[in-house]
Amino acid sequence: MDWTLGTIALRALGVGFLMSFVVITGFAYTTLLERKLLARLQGRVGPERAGYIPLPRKGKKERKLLGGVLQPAADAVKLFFKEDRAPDMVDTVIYNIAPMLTVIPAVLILAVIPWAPTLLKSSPYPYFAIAPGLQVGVLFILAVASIAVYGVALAGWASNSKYAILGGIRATAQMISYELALSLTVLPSVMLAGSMNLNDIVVAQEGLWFFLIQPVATLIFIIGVFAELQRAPFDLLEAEQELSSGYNVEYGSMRFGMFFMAEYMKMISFSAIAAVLFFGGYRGPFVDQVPLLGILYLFGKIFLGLCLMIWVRASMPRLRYDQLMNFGWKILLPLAVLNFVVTAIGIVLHSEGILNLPLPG
Amino acid sequence: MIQAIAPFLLIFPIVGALINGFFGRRIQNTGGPNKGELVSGWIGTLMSFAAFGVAIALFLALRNDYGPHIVTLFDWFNVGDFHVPWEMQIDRLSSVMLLVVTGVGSLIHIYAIGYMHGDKNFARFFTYLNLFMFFMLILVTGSSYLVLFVGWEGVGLASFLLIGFWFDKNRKIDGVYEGVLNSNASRKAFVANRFGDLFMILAMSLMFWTFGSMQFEEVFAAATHGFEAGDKSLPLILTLITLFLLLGATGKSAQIPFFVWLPDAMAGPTPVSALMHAATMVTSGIYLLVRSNVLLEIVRESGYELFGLVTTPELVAMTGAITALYAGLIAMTQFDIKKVLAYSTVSQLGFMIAAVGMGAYVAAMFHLVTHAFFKALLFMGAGSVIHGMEHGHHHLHDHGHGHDDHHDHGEADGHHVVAAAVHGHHDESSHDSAVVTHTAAAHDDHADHHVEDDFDPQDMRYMGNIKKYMPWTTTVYIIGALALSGIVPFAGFWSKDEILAHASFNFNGGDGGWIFRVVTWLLTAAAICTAFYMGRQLKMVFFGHERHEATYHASESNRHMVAPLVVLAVLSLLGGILNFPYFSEADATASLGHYAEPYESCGDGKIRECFSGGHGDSHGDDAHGDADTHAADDSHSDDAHAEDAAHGDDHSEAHDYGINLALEHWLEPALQSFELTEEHIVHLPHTAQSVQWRVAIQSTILAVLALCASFFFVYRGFNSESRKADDIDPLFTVPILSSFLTGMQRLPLDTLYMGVLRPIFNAFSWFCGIILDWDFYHDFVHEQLIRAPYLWFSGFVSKTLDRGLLDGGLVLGVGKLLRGFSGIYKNFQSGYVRNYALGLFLGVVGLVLYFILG
Amino acid sequence: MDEVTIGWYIALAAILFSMGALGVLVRRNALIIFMSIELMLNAGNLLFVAFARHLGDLDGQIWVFFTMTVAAAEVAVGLALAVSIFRNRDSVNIDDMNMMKG
Amino acid sequence: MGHPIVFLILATVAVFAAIGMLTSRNAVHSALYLVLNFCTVAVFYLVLNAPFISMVQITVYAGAIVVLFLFVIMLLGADQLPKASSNGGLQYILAIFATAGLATALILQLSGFGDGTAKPESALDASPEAIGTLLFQDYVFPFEITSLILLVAMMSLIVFKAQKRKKQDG
Repeated sequence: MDWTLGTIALRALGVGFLMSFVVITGFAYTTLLERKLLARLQGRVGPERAGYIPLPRKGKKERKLLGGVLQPAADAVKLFFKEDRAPDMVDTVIYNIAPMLTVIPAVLILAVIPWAPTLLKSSPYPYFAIAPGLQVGVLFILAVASIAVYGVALAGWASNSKYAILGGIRATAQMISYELALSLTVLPSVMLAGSMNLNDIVVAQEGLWFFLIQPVATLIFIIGVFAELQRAPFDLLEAEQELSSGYNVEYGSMRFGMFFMAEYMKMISFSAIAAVLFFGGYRGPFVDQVPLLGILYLFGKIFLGLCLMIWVRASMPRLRYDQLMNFGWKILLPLAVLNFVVTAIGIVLHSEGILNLPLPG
Repeated sequence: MIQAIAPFLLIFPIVGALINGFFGRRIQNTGGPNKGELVSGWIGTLMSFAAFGVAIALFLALRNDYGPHIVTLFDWFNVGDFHVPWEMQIDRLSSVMLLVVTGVGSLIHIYAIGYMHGDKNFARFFTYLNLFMFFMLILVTGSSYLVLFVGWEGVGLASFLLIGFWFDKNRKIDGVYEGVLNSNASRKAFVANRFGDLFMILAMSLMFWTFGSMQFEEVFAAATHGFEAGDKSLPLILTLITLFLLLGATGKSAQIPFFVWLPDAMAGPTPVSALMHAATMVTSGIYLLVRSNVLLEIVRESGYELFGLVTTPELVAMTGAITALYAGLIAMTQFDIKKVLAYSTVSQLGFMIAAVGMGAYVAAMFHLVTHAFFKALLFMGAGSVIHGMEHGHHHLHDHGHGHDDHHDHGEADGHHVVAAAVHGHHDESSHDSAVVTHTAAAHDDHADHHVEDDFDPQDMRYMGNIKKYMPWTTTVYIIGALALSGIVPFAGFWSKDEILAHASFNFNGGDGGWIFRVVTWLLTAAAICTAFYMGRQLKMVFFGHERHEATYHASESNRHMVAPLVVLAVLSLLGGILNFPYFSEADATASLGHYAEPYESCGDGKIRECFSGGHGDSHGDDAHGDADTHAADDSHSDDAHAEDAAHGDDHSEAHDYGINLALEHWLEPALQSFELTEEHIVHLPHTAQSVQWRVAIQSTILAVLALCASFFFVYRGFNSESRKADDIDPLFTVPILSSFLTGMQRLPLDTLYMGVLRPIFNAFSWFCGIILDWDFYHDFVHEQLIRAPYLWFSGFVSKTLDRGLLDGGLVLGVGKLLRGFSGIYKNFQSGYVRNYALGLFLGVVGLVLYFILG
Repeated sequence: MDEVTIGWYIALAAILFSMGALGVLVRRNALIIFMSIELMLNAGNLLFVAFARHLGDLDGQIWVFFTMTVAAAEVAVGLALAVSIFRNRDSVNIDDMNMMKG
Repeated sequence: MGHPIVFLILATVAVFAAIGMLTSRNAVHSALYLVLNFCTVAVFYLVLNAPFISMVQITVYAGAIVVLFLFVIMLLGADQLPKASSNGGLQYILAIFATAGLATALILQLSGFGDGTAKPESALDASPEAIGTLLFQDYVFPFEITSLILLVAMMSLIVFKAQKRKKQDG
């Protein structure tokens, strides 16, 4: 295969389509996962009627295998066929754009995630991703994460509703606040790997996953991700009791669905990022021999990440708004700065040979 | 070690100043107004004490170590080939100064904590104190005249800041706010000091022009070298340099042409008076001259006479002696408790300058040290008294009585002399008219009776019998006064006597000419004055009867104020042992002979080199400009001495002499006049190292007599028994008149006094107060020759030129003209930001187009 | 027209800059004026980067950093001012801010 | 320096976004147009071999600055100004002429600068390492100064806030 500009673009399109398809399909089943797992954690059964395989049992009720496997499809159908109408006096253009603006960043992040070591021998890139040439992958993630706020904020504003705009303002403040801590905790991984390329970071974790070296950063990153995704316990902008579900209160039909689509896709992509930055990415046994295993490993880690998120949602109460802000600015941010400084000092001491730390390189 | 710790001398005070400067206000007011003042004060004090600790460490380090240590802090200027490093020179001379500055300074810090209690600018005060400390330490440790000059200017600044510290006092005196008077006083000090500094700069320029350096070491080496080589122009140049240095010193040390600022400087808080205007800053002139002893000695040796009349050392001695007597006479006529001390300081500084002029550098330093002790003690004691009086006065006000009584008494009694009480304030306030000394007689015509508002806690006439209310202060004050008067066991006796002994030696057996004869008599007279005015002050303040209601309510000052006083009292008592003389000539000679051994072992009189050889590490060859010539000296003796030092013999030698002449032995290596050629080695007159019995006895007797006389005369005036009957205004008792009157009634002897002595005394004091001080000499020059023409000129400029011609003719006319145009222009000022932005932008576009197209 | 030269970027930057300037001059909403200023800064930045590329020299990109920092600081302070002015005068119209009118 | 077609497309978008920002009645729309402009410029940066700056551009401008704008607009409800008496068309006319004049002059005079002498793309190593090295070696002083600027801005905001709070309390 000849790697000209055209073929690279073609390949990016192909890989992008493939991975997006996987993730978009995956998002649907993430909703199912959430509903089932949440139900289990709360001692319920969860959706089980749609698309089960009945296993008759002697003398008892039949057993439902794969109960609810078609539930996402049912949801989708329901959302698509609901009447799509907007309230009066909304800012039509923005009202329509806002849901898309929430989905786009969620998909964009996928571009830089390394799924596996290079799959094709002839590929000029050392790993398999949609856009493997971008050397500033970490920055890309931060950039995309930082524009993710537009969707929510604009949705809130354009709906011309008090609840919605309060939700939008809350979202803006919250995301700006937690983005700082999030960015600061990404940096230790960059420093340890000595590169902003995500694949380099994965490779640097060959011996030791970074969450072992950077437990604090990992913790803060995960908390930051919760805030960034506006999931429990940071889901103030859609707090039903206060804002009657906040920024999306005026939306219906699939526009409403797109907000959830974005949320679940961001859950996936941020799980992937967390895996890449702290949990060795696609690394696992035999991955060098069989590169395809990398994709499996990464999906496995993403799955665990999703489970963690759902588990937290099941167990944590929502924060109050002032608690949220205090926590972000007065605890997380100083802690992240401190961790950053300590890491930098540690790296310098290590490279000067004063301390012998188990660091890569 | 010296290299390592010396910088901390400067670091501690400046850190203290910065902390208090930036955060002081906050610290001070933590938890309420002035709640945190103790913290702020102790920060400053501890920094000062830390510097004191460093000074002690340096002192200990110098015990076995003679030569100067040069500590380079950083490069100051680097202009082409011209390098001025910022260096500290630590040697035995500067170590003595360091101990005095930091030690006395620290005590005064503590005192200030108590004295400034409740002041709303408490932290600022400590900032300034530490700043002063910083600059004073720069001055003392600088290794060149240039660095010294930085400190010199810096202490001037600190002094300015502190004299005017209460620039915002809004009590009115004669219609003028006291704060204005304070700031006027501070400006006066600043300007007077600048005159001295002008001569400092001249001296430095001349020095740089001649020797190409301002480093002490290099200048002295070059001067000595030139002198040995027989340079013909050198004596003239050095004479000029030393003359300028003298004039510089007169500015800072308040000697005769420029001393006018010091009495006015009493406007500052009392700790300032004690710290700067008695103990440390004013001594910097002495230090400068002692430091420059090599130059002075060369001039003396060369015998070059200015205008064919006097050599500069003789001029120095004359200046000091005349100032000593002159200021002593003025001090006798003062009624302000602090001004007596201020003039006394001037007088004592005159003693030191005179000692420097006679070549008695050690005696000068000795007197400097002891004077620092007891004058700080006296000032702070006076501050304590003032504090007590103010306290009493407030107390009085709170209880709302007393003043009316006073008024009535004044009226009923019908004594016009009551006015004396009032005119204490003219003393205070009239720095403008500069009538610093008044006698009661001069002011009878101004009699008015605002006794109530004119209470002045500093006026000695309001005091009396303080001993009953402030026992501690009284005790220490008496010790200080006796020390200052030169009564036998106290510190002042030993140091003053040493100066007098030197004078007498020069007079009787030495090679001094007629000038030293005059100097001797002047100093003796000044010593009598000293005893007299101190006795008078003691009497007026502490004994006799209470003369004002406030006195009854005076109370002892707080611990922070009393503790340093006690320490200083002990020092004043025992300070004499610093340089205890031998009692017989033989002992002294033996000691000298013994001590001279290391000199002789050096062979050809290069004594400094010889000392330096013992500690070659910190005093490298490069420190000496002429190291190569010295290195060629007898290397054998150098080695031998180095070995001695290695075995610690040096140490034991240096301490064989006990306490006798400790300071002299301590300082000798640092006084670089030893570095002259062999035949000129011993310029420090060693003859006075044993007690000059004749001088000692004579001066003691005179001092005691003067004390008794003062007690006798003043007693009459300020011991009015009738005070108890409440029928006479206590302030009526003007000393001369009342002593005369009471004397008349009781003793026939007083007839004589009345007829002969009193007119003479009155005339004389009038002469001192009015003619000398006002019309005739310094203030005449300042007020009439400088101030009046200046006022006239500024009046001309402001009234005639500015208001008349410029304002009236030009400005208003133009204004009227422009008003027409402005009506049009007004439309541009729409107040809309966009319009202005547009104007700006159009300008930018125009410029761009001009550059692109044009 | 077959190759993009630095001149193209200069032209683009000039246009963007002029639009920013125009925005500053004609808009009355203080916030939009701020945005216009940002636009002008961006035009400058673009030119910096273009020249960095043109000259093969990284320094131009460094200066973009500094511009961004200053822009961020300016926006933070400026918006705070706008908010407080709004609180006092209930408007962000700069024509209402004419206290300096002579 | 990029393909002409790419350039033209991006430039069109950028100018369109700038015009949109200028002419929008609604401040929120203006802000969104500004974001669009910033993103286009970021793509220009990518084309110009400055990926790092490009990402920083998006993070700082789109992610922080304009979000702040939006936040303030929403908070104040200042998206649309009430109709106010404009102070004259002269301002508009002069401004338009001046800016047009400036743009024309700049384009005409400067766009001929350094024709076709661009260095090859490989001449510019714009990796994060290179930028970091340059920033912390040659430009460390300006860098520290910018940190100071940010600090001052931060402090001014805090002071601002504190005063306001005091006023409210008092």
